[in-house]
Amino acid sequence: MEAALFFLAAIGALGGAIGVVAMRNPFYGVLALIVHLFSLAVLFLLLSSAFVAAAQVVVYAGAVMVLYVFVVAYVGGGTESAWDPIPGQRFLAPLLGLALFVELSIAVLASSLLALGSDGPEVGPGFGDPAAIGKLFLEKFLIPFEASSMLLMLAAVGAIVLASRRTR
Amino acid sequence: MSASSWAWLVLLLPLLGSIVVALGFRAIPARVAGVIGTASIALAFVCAVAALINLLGDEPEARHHASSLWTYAGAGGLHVDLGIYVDQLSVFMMLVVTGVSALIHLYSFGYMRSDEGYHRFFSYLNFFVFSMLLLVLAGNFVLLIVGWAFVGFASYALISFWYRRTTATTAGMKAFVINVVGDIGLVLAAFLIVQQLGSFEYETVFARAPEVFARGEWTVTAICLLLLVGAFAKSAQIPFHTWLPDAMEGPTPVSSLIHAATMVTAGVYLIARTHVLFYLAPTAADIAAFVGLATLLIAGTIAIAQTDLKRAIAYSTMSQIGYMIMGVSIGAYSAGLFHLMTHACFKALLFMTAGSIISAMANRQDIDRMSGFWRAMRFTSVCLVIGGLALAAFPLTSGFFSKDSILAYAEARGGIYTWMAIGGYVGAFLTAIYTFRLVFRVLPGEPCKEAQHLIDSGELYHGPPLNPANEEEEDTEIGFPGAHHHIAEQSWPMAAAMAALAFGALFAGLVQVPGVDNVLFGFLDPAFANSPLEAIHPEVGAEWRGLAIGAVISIVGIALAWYLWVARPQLPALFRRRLRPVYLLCLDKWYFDEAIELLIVRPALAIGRFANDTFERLVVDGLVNGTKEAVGDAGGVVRFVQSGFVRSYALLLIAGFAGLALYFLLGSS
Amino acid sequence: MINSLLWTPLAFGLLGLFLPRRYAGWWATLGTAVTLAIAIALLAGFDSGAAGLQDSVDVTWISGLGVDYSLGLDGLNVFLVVLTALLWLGGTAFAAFREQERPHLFFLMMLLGETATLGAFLAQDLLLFVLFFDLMLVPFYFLFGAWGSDREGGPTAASATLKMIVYTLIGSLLMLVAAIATAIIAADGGQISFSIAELAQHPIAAGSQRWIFWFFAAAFLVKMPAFLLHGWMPDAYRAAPLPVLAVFSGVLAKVGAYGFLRVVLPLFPDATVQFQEVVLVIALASILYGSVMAFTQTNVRLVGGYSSVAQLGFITAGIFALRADGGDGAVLQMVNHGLVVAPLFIIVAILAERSGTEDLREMGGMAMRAPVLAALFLIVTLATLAMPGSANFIGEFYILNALFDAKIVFALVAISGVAMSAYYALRLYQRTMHNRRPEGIGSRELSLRDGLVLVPLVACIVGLALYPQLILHRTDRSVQASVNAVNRPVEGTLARR
Amino acid sequence: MTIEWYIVLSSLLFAIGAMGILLRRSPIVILLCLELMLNAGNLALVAFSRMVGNQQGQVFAIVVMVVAACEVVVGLGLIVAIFRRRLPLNVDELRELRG
Repeated sequence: MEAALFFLAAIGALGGAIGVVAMRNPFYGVLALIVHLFSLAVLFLLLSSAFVAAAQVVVYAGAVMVLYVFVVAYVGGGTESAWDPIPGQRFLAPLLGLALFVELSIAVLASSLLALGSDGPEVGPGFGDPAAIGKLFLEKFLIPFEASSMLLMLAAVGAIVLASRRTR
Repeated sequence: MSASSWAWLVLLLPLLGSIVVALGFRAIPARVAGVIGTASIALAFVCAVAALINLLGDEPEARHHASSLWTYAGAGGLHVDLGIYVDQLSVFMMLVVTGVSALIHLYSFGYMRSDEGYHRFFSYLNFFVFSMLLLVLAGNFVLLIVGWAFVGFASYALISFWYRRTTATTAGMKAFVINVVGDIGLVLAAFLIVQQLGSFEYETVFARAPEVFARGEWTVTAICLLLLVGAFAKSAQIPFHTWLPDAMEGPTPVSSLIHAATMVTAGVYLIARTHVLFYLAPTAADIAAFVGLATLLIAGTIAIAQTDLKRAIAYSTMSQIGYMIMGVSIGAYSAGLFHLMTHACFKALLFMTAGSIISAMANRQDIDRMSGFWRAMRFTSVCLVIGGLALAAFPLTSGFFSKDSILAYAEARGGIYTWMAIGGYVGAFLTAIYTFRLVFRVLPGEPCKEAQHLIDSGELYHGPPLNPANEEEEDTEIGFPGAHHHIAEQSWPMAAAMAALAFGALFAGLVQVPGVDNVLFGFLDPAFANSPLEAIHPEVGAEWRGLAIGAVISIVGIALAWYLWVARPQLPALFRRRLRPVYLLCLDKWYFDEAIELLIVRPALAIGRFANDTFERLVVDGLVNGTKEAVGDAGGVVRFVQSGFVRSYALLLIAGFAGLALYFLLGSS
Repeated sequence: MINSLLWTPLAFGLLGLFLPRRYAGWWATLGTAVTLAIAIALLAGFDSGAAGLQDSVDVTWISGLGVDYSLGLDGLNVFLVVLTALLWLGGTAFAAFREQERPHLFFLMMLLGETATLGAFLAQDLLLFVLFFDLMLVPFYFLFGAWGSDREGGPTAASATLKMIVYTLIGSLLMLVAAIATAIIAADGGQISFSIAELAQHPIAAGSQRWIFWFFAAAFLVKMPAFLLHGWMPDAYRAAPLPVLAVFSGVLAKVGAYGFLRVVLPLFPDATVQFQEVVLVIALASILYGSVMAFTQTNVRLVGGYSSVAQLGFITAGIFALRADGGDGAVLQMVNHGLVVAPLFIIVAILAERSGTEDLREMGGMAMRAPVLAALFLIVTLATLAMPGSANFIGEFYILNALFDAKIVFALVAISGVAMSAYYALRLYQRTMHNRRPEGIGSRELSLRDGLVLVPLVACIVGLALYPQLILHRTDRSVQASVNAVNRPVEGTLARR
Repeated sequence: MTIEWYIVLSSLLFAIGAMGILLRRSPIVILLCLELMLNAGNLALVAFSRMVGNQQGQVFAIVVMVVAACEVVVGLGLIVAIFRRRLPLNVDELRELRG
């Protein structure tokens, strides 16, 4: 059951990702990303991280993607030309992507992390639920929490400034 | 008060005078500035006399005192005090300097009366006296160098006093640079001295030198040769003499004070002061004597051909200093100083009379234009004759005794020095001829236009002011000049100063008449007691024999001059035609200027031009441009990478990351 | 105390931004005056008998890297600090008397420059030194580039400045590398420390010293500038605004020479001994080349600029005589030269205002109605040519004496620079002040305001001339400590060979 | 499923995202690819968190989401600004950084 779910979600995530990269039209790219994000949420659930999964669905697939859709609708899709002005980019990019994948995989798998081959330790029912995460945020990681709130506010202000209809 | 306290006071007074006059140039009226300047020197003279009296109170062997105010510079193993050294030599020099200076200040008071730069003049003049006193009073070599350079600077400032004249500024520059070369000689000598003897102080150096050096050792010879560079540059000895004739660009009192009576004799003082070292370095002493001899002869020949009144007297100064240098180098210390003193009197007097005549000539100095001043300016003419007689060593004048005391010593020392004495007599003959050439060209005969004007109207002739060196019209805006210099007949300060000096020129020799009195040598000799050469004394009979020869030479020379320029005035022109090469050689000053120009000035300028035009452009900038190109090439590579494509930056980033990861992976396995 | 000395100028500069434009200059002048007062107070409290640091501050700054915020005064830098404060006061006041464009920024940059320079002199930590050394560039980059003048037919101020920055930055980067390398090699795997005093205790291996020495030397020689590394100087000097040039030439060039005494000699003694003659050759070349160039230049600024090259050559020669008297003379001469060259450039500015040109050939006769200016200029000129009786003479005398004892041939060559200096300095004076006055050249007396700047500086020259012992006495101990660091391992080096 | 699978999947997603950034020229798509990479990182974080049995990784996954949200907001703001200025929406033509 778990394995089946994993494979389904993994295929969804991969497909979404490939869709993002491959779709000519940004609008379809956004839709592909939504698929990808939902699949990831499933994976998070499989990893018993309920709150992260929920945040993923609500924040990402919900709010962020809506923004994307709006912007794409605003600026219009527009497809790219097939010709790439940078010599070698076409050829090198997949190569490097492959290299990255191989290296990362080797790095992780060949490392001596013992628990890697296991399912991980047994965890209680409270693992990863909002209460536990919230407690961590407000106790141990208060400063990152505050910092990220500050960051959010700055980003909001920045976005308003950038996108405001101020004529020069 | 002790002798050294008085000496400090002597030093201080001219400095104070200079500073007061300089700072008060707006507040103090011109006349008052002149009074302050003159009074400070006169007071200094009084203090110098007080110092002398104090010194005479000591035993002859104990007549030396060192005194210092504060440590001037003391670190890293060197130590220099701001100190003076008072002994017979320095007191003697102090007296000569302050005495003659006081009279020349008095003269300037009248002579410069209508000059716009009156304050500046007296400030410089006082500063010069201060510097000269510092030179003679300094208690160590560093302070000596300081005084040495200060007089050089004062000389520069006064030569180019009329700074609107380009000839004056050029001459000032020449004098300064040659003097700096001399300073460098002294500085190097000081380095060697402190390296070998460990001190700059006179007392220590002179006490240690005989212990450390063997006679004739190369180090002490080197020290003395370096000292000689300084002495020759300051005393205008060959080949460092070319600045002195040009220095006549300065106002005449300056020529009188600095370039006749005091500063140029500093070399003589230096050799006398360091006689201990020169005794240890006989080679250097002989070189000095020979240079002195050569200078006195060459300068004599040049003086015969010159037509510029002041320059002719300047060459005679060189020649007379040649005697002094020769004297102190061969061991006739007191005699050399004796001649220094008498020369100060009669040469200052000669320049003053020249100044008076030049004023009457509306600033022209060419003797070809002059004649008949005997009728126009009687007082000046008498002074000129007196000065001329003393310079020509006419019997019983001051120069007669002093010159012969040097030559008599040379004869008494024997060997090659006898030949030097003979050379000296030849020089004396030349001296008599060129001196009276001037006298006979200027005084007798029909009065020239300017002299006639003076006789008729009783006023000075005023032409458009011309530069005597190149006949250019002067820029009279400010600073220059002298359309209204004054003449002795009409200005009592000038007349008083000239009268006093004329008295000295006639009678100063009487302080030291062989077999009669021994005032001067009796005072000075103990200062040189530590030199074995001091023991040589010519016998009285030999001295009188020398005096007799001198008298004959002098009278014959004067007579010859009379014959050539009064009785048969066409003869000199004939000689000029017949002996044209010799005449040109003398007229063009033996081509020293040209040689220096060719050997030093031109190459230096050529190097400068090369450095400026070629080297700077090709090598220094070339280096830069080469670097720039190299950087540019490297930049080409970077520019290729720096394409502006964000994605290629990203590519590089990821490639870098991948490469790094690869490195670590390979490194860890 | 020392902290307030260092940060006062910057604090004043920042506060000045909030004042009206009119007052920016006066405020900055006040700031430099306060700094000078602090500096003099420090000098007054300076104990001349002690060799070590006084009034030092030492706070750990970046503990992981062993970098300390460490400042201190000793005989090497105490007078340079006072000189910096003094010249900055003069330069700032002179600038404040004149209209400046964008005065806020101008004076902020001036004061930032002062803090940076003081920091470079005071730093006792190698990395802190490097930091301040580079920080000095920033304000001068802007001052030269933005307030400088473009030259007709020549490079613009911006490109001249760029040239200077590229030169000095290359030197600085080499120095940064060298500084880090020194600390790492000296630490030898242990705790890294950048403290100069500690590094001096454990000199690194002679082999490493060799290249590190040259990296440091490159930075310092460019800054001075020395022969062949002076390519940036003519353009930058022509472009720079004159009050800024006065402090730049007066102080910043000394940082290079000071760096040799502070860093190179104690930290790399073996290399110093090994390369003594090479550096001396560079110094001699600077003396001769600078002098020759100075007497062929027609631009008044460049006469000053090339004479600085020659003077810094003397100072370098004095340091690399590796004797106490040479070091004493070098420190004295650093102060003297600063005191001389700053008024010189201020006078050049005044002359340029009166004549409308900076070409010697077009000037002349300006002494006529300006006796005070002429007198001040004359004193400065005489000090420039190191006339005996000036403190400059004592400086050169000490330097040359040391050189004479250490390497006689070098001394004989170097001394010819003295004769040349007489010529170029007097030539500058004569061509501007004397001779006939060309049409259109004004001869006006010094204004009272400019007099307020010039007279105290000239008074300092005269004062030092009367009593150079003031400086010698206080520097001697520290110089000896610095020089002894070199002479101690000499025997060891010889033995190793 | 063992943790390995998740990690390998995360690596793969990261590589795909990187490749996308290198290949695509539309700024919107590039932002999307950035999201991919961030989410790949998130997946790895959560996976490790599960592996260790510790919730701290999840905390940081959430922080990453915050950062991603900010980045999106600013990035999209920029895109809108570019669009407003009538500049081409193509990163290759925005080349002010050229040396």
